[in-house]
Amino acid sequence: MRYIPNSPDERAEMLQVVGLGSAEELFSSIPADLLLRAPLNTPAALSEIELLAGFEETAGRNRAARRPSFLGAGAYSHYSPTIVDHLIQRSEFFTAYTPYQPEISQGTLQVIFEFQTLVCQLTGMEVANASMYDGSTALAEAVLMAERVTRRQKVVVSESVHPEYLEVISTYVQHAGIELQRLGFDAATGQTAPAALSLLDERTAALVVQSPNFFGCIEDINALAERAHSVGALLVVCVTEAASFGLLRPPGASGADIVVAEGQSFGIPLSFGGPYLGLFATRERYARQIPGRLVGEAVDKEGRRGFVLTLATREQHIRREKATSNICTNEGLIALAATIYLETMGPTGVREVAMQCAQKAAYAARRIGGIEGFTLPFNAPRFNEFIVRAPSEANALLSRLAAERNITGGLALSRYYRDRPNDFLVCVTETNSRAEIDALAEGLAALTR
Amino acid sequence: MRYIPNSPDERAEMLQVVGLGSAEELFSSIPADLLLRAPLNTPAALSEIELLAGFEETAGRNRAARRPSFLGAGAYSHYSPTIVDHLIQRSEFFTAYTPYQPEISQGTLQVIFEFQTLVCQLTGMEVANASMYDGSTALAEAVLMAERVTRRQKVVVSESVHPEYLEVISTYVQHAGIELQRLGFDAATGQTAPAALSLLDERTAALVVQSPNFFGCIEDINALAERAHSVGALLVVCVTEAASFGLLRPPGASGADIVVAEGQSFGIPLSFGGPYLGLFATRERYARQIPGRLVGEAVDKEGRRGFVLTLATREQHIRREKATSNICTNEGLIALAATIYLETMGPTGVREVAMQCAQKAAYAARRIGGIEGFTLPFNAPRFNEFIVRAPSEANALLSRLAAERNITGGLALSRYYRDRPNDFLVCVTETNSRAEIDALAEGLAALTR
Amino acid sequence: MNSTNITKVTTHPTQNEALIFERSQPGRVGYRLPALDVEETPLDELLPGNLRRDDHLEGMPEVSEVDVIRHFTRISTWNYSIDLGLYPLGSCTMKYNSRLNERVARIPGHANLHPLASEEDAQGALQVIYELEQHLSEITGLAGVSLQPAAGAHGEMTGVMLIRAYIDARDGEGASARRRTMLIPDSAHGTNPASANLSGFKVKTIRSTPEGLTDLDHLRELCAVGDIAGLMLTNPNTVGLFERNITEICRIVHEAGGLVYMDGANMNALVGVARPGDMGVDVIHLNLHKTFSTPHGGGGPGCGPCCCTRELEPFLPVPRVIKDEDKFRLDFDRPRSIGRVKAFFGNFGMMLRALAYIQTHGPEGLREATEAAVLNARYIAHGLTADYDKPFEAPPMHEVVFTDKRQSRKGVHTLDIAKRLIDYGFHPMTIYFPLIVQGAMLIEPTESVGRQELDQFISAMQGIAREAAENPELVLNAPHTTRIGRLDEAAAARKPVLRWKPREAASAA
Amino acid sequence: MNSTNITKVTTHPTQNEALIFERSQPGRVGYRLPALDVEETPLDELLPGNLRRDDHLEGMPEVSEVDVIRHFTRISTWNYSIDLGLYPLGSCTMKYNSRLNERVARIPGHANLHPLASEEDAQGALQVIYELEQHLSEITGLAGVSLQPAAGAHGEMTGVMLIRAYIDARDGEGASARRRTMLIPDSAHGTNPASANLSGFKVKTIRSTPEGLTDLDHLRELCAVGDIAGLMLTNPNTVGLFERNITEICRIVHEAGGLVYMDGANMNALVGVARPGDMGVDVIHLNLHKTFSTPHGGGGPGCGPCCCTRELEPFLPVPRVIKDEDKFRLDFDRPRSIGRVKAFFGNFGMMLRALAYIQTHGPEGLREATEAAVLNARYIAHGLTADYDKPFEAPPMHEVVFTDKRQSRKGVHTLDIAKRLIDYGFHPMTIYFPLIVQGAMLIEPTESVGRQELDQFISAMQGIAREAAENPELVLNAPHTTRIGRLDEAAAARKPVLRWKPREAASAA
Ligand SMILES: Cc1ncc(COP(=O)(O)O)c(C=O)c1O
Ligand SMILES: Cc1ncc(COP(=O)(O)O)c(C=O)c1O
Repeated sequence: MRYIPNSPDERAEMLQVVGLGSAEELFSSIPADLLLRAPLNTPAALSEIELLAGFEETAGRNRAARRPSFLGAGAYSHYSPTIVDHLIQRSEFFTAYTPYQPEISQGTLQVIFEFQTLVCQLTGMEVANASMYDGSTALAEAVLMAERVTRRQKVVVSESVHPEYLEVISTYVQHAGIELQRLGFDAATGQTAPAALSLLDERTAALVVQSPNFFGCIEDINALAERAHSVGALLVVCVTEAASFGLLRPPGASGADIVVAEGQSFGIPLSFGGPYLGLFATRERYARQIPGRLVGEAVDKEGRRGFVLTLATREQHIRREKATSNICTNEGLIALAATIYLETMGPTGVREVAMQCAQKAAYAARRIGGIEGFTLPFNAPRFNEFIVRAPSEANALLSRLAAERNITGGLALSRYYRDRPNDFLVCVTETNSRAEIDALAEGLAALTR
Repeated sequence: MRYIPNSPDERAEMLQVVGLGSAEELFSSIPADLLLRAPLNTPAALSEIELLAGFEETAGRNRAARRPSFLGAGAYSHYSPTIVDHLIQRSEFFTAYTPYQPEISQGTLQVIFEFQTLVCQLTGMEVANASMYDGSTALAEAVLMAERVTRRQKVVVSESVHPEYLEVISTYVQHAGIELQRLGFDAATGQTAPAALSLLDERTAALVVQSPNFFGCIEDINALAERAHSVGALLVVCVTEAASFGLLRPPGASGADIVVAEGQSFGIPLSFGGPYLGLFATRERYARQIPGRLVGEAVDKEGRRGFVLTLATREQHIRREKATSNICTNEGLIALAATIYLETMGPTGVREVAMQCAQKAAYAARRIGGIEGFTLPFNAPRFNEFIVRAPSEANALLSRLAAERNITGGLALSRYYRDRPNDFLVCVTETNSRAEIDALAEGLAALTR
Repeated sequence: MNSTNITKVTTHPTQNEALIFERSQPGRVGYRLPALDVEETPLDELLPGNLRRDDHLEGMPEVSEVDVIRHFTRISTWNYSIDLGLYPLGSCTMKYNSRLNERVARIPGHANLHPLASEEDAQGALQVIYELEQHLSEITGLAGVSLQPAAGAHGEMTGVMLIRAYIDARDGEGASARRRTMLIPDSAHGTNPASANLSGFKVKTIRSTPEGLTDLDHLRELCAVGDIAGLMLTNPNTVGLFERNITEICRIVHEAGGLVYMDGANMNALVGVARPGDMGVDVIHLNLHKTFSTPHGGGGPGCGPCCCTRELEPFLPVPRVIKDEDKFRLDFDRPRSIGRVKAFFGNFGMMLRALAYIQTHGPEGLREATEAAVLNARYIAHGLTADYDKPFEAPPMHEVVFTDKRQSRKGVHTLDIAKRLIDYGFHPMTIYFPLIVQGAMLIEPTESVGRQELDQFISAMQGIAREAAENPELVLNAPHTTRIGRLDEAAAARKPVLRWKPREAASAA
Repeated sequence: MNSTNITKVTTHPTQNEALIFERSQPGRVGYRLPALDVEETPLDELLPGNLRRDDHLEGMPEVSEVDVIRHFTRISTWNYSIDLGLYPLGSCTMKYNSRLNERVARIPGHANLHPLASEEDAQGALQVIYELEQHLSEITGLAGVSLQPAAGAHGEMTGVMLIRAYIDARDGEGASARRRTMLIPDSAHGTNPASANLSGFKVKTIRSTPEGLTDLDHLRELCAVGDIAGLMLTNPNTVGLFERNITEICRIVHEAGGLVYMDGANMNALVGVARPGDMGVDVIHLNLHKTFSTPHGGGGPGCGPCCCTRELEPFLPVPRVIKDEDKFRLDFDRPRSIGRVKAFFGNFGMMLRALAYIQTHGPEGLREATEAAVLNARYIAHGLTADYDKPFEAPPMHEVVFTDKRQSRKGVHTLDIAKRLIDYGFHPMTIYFPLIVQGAMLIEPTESVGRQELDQFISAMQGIAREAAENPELVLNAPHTTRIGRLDEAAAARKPVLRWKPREAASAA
């Protein structure tokens, strides 16, 4: 096996040194009846050539990966500068562990410190952690944190949060003694329904919303914050399309208490849904309630600045069942990629990406909204996603569009909402050319004529 | 421009510091009538997205790159382990210059020392240099070196050397006062014709042969060496298919005085002909006549071993017009790639590659030789290339094979030899599967039925 | 400060590098996008001013592409990494991260696939998931596998939630209240109790015996209470010993109505040799970023598959990937599922790598890796016994624990030994874990290191033992050769500075 | 040994690593191939025994994949590189090597293309060559371009052979004997005379003036002899000055019946600002691995295009790429060509990168790079003038030369200053070149470095000047911080050890 340095002969010698007669004897502490008697029934070893051919073959059957696409809904096609993937392949980064030994981990530690700073700058918050698994689990952890902070057990969640995120919250809180209440959305605006906010009360730990929400509609965070704060609840804001930070008022500037986001938009490949990157930011006063790792500044005896993992007493390896979270391994390398992305793009680039997304989406919305029989049911301001109502069943229409026009036109809402058969969610980013948008509009028109 | 760190503002400040009022003034030493008045007429700046799309488009029109192929003739499709290209992308290697400052260039220097050693081991020679541009220029330099060593001006070159190599030799020697004589090959064996060796005489500096030769035939190096040495000439052996070192008797063990080779087979991409890698090895007694750079062992004051560029007095930067060659920049990074390749494959791997090449070529030769109307005109032992004589014009046949069967079947000899319209050169390596070979044979049969 | 017997490393200059924010210069640019190719909508029409950010993202760094390249290249050189040598963090399985696997994960057809692509358009990815699940099932001897969890702790949470759901379904109304206790050995990793707590369990701690194994008597005692939902056991346990009573342990728990969860972080000792399913284990998580070599990446991403018995399978997270004739489908219709633990399907990029790992090794290679890993640990155990206190007699599996007992007599503690190892050119072992071993040094070499480097490590440790006896100050003040010395972690935690701030803002704060 | 004003670097451990041959262990394997899938031919039938090698490739290293990874990762850390910072080697143009260009060169359709593919099957590659030739023609103002030469010196050889061929054709019978002299300034790079010699020319050296320019009087004198074939001139020349009499120089040479060859190694000072063709130059080579940023790779590969006037074009190497309607073709039918200088078409991989460089910059970016490069050099010139002897008054272009004149009074020479710079965290400048400047230090910052790092460099040089005055020993014994000190190069050349040998063989030798 070419990954194992010691040759069979060397291993035989080492066995002798430790006083064993055979490799089998290494496992003498395992009761004999538990020992496997035959090799595992997994595929025979492959050479590089064979293995690559196999994965190219499966990749070839992922047809969606080769098509112009307007899928968004929590995973976005953004351009990633070439240097991002190049730099994360420096093995000093990708073959290191969590930086437990700061003297020989300053590279990773400084990256995380920069990452935390960038997340604060984007979200308008005061502290951010070293990452969570993804946006959905970050949101679930935010709910749990709100409970810890407020010691209240009811959490009100808007229905316009990503349906899979809602499912994850439900899973996480099911044994935590937290009662979830769902908040409807306004049929005209697509935003969280103001009327439904009456669910908020003195027992409420948090109001949870997403903005832009699952339908692409931008929520009125200021107003929601006011309502939440008026009953002493926290406002948790979730962002699935992190590119929107380049244009939209940061939740931190609108009164959010915890901001979580999916950071995949920052240069991370789609990769069929993961690994992605949970961003988690909050107010300084809640720093000791934050889940996950934190890196802070420190000095050595000679006064040289360095960085260390800090406030570790929140964490499971010290606090065990009383920890703020069970998270240990997080998304380090993805946080590095996002850090490189953000530093490469800089403020100008982050703004330009956001602006191009919004502009192209506006153009697409005009084009599609102008097709006979198509409407855009929600009228709230949007960033780069919007719901389209087709004159016929969306799923079938999108399948034909893929088959006949080679375009993935968006996400049929029926995947999550049985009651919305004709609606689909269209997402446009800076990577969608005008030609693609035109082809989409023409395809939709032609297939419904 | 994103590659230039200093912003326009910073540059304006720096201009002030150096006492200039504008960027134009930087060029005040250039007479005004020589200054360009308008921007260059080159294409407008492209973003990464646009640029990549453009190169993907041109790449798409390189249809041969996507086909099973039996092209060889100096450039070979061998498998390169993934780690080769990964490691050469460490920027410590690829963004360094020639190791002029050994204290901060030991990485490059040690690589070259290992490379020189590997070249010696493969060729069976005593010294090797740090690389030449490619096999063809290495061969031309070998001819020039033979003249320096022997102080004789006639060089006898076998016609079975790669035709492009022959052309390069001609170019190099045209002003060097060297007379080239061509030596024919035997029509039955495909080897250098023994009879023609009578051209060798006391004025001859070198006999130059290739083995396996351009027709894939293995030359009788021992016999050729004896003949060359008997008149006091050097034997220069050229190898274009370096994979053959894994199986064939090394030229150094058969009496060669200079061995040059094209090292592309050692993990280097085809890349439409370059960059490739010239290997150059000779006897220890000729070390001071070698062209190009050499790395040698050295010690510092504390006795620590290190490596340095050495015997520099041979080189142009010191010896100027009396240098052994004009070469300066060589193929450093490609030599690194070959070194990684060879160390990864090890003796077992280098042998197995050679053996698979030879076995698969033998199989292909049997299959093709068995087709009605096809013959294999040469009967000398071969490695992984052989000439096939088709029943019809080879060029047309191979075009049809490409168009109708999606196989690049080999090289029509008519590219170089007008008098061999029906012959083509087939090359088989470890990357050609049996299915590909079978498809080739079936295609040839079907298209000539 | 360099001892003359330090041969593995030499010091050499590394570039200093400020925080990127301190390097920023107004007007520098590192990117270029294609020009906008649609008619522009006026800004106010696009978005009302009150919804737009008005801080110009101030403070974000402005740098050129070259600046970024140099920034990260420089700071990367301050890290130790597997590619530089032995990285013997116990429990972390720092084995070789194959470049081939990195390449596989970047094949465009996989890397560019959107998770909400239709099933027909994602058959290749679904097959990858399906096949990896099959192989992990074979390796663990457990029927059901979900790849959704993003890391080990996430897999733990998923696994204990399965236990909760299964017991609730089995025992009906009130089961959650009746069976709330999760037994966890005192040697367990912190994620175990944290995950149990997150899933609503009350944690009770089981003692370990002086031999380093689970105390069966204590287990029986705790099981007798009648409230147990299950046991979370690491096997080989965190001191590197195989729980040789595992069958008996499972029997006791099962008889008490509980289920057995196995923390699979240490599966590198077992793959191809023995299977948790055969031992009576009901649920296990794997760490693909340990046993199956997906890179740790300085802290992640991971992938923590949860494998379980056929009985527990109905409770696994949705969706599952199923095979229908020769098509792969997503099955969302799993009414007894605990629900989703993560959006989409988990860390797919890690699954590609792990599948490549399994395919590259083949059955023989998988076993060979296990043997080599255990042998390497045994070799270190043998090499260090003369100089260090080995608290447990039994021969270790893939990792071995030592303590600072002998050295602490001279005031040299585990932390000091670890720091001194850095001067010798090694990353330290895991220290002070597990908690049951005072001054623990948990050493896991993995199979990815050759004998010569093991010998270097052993002699470095011997050298430190000598220094601790003869010149303790040298060890106490280590490391001496690194670009930065020991950092004042206590001060850092007292007044945490968790982000960079512009100078004015920072001094104002 | 570290001066306290060294802020750019700190020392830190780097891994030691033996030669791979010393690391080799019998039986280790680092590769795997698919099993042979054809019927095996018996070995003796395949190849007679006397043609087969019988040494088992003994001595070649046997290592695992991990060993290889660690070997090269470790030794790479001993190199300085552009990505670590300023690399001010004069004449070498160590600018940023874009990662985008690396990616472009690896696009499979380009990287996997066989050079003998038919024209129809290689249209994309032929287009790349054609377009790059067009752009280089525009940049140099010269009509004909061949990309075949593999590096600068190769381009020089090609270029002077063009001159030879042109004159021979122009002057007929005996021209080679009559016009054999190539004039080359004493400041020229060594490749110039070497290339001229290789092409059959007799080299005569032209003096430089005290101002650092070509001595026109001497040029006229040499031209008057009547035997000159041409002049090889570097412009800006190797002391970084633009030859402001270039038009006059070309006139003199042309009037004497010679042609003007320009060494284009310093084109980074001119791109987008002035064109050799407009100056009267007949032939030039470019170094794509300098001006057009293809990576130096620790010594290559390069690409040295040869550009010439329309008159010389018929003599360029075969084949040429031509455009026929919208198809690209190879033209082999060039009867007056000097012939081939290399198999196939040159270093195509470098051409892809250079074309990407030109496309990324655009016309404005190309000029901006030139301006930034010249400004950076000017800034350094300004910053060092107070402490170092600047032998030439004129303002430099993209590089500037200083000498050790002041420091040598204290016995500190250029070599010492260079070595001490290493302690300060910089790669030294080019030293002792050009030969006409005693103790030359030739500094070329390129456009790829920001003002902060230039300031650091200037203050490092100032620090060394101070040390040279106050504590010369410190400088004389530098570097102090590197893993290895100054090596005994004289001893190495006296008894050269140019390859590793097995211990027995080595000691026997
Ligand atoms: C024994 C043990 N259990 C669980 C975990 C948690 O795994 P993860 O870090 O992937 O969440 C770890 C890893 O740190 C571990 O060592
Ligand atoms: C002025 C000058 N001319 C010619 C050359 C030779 O170029 P190359 O090294 O590419 O052969 C160089 C580079 O070293 C140079 O600096």
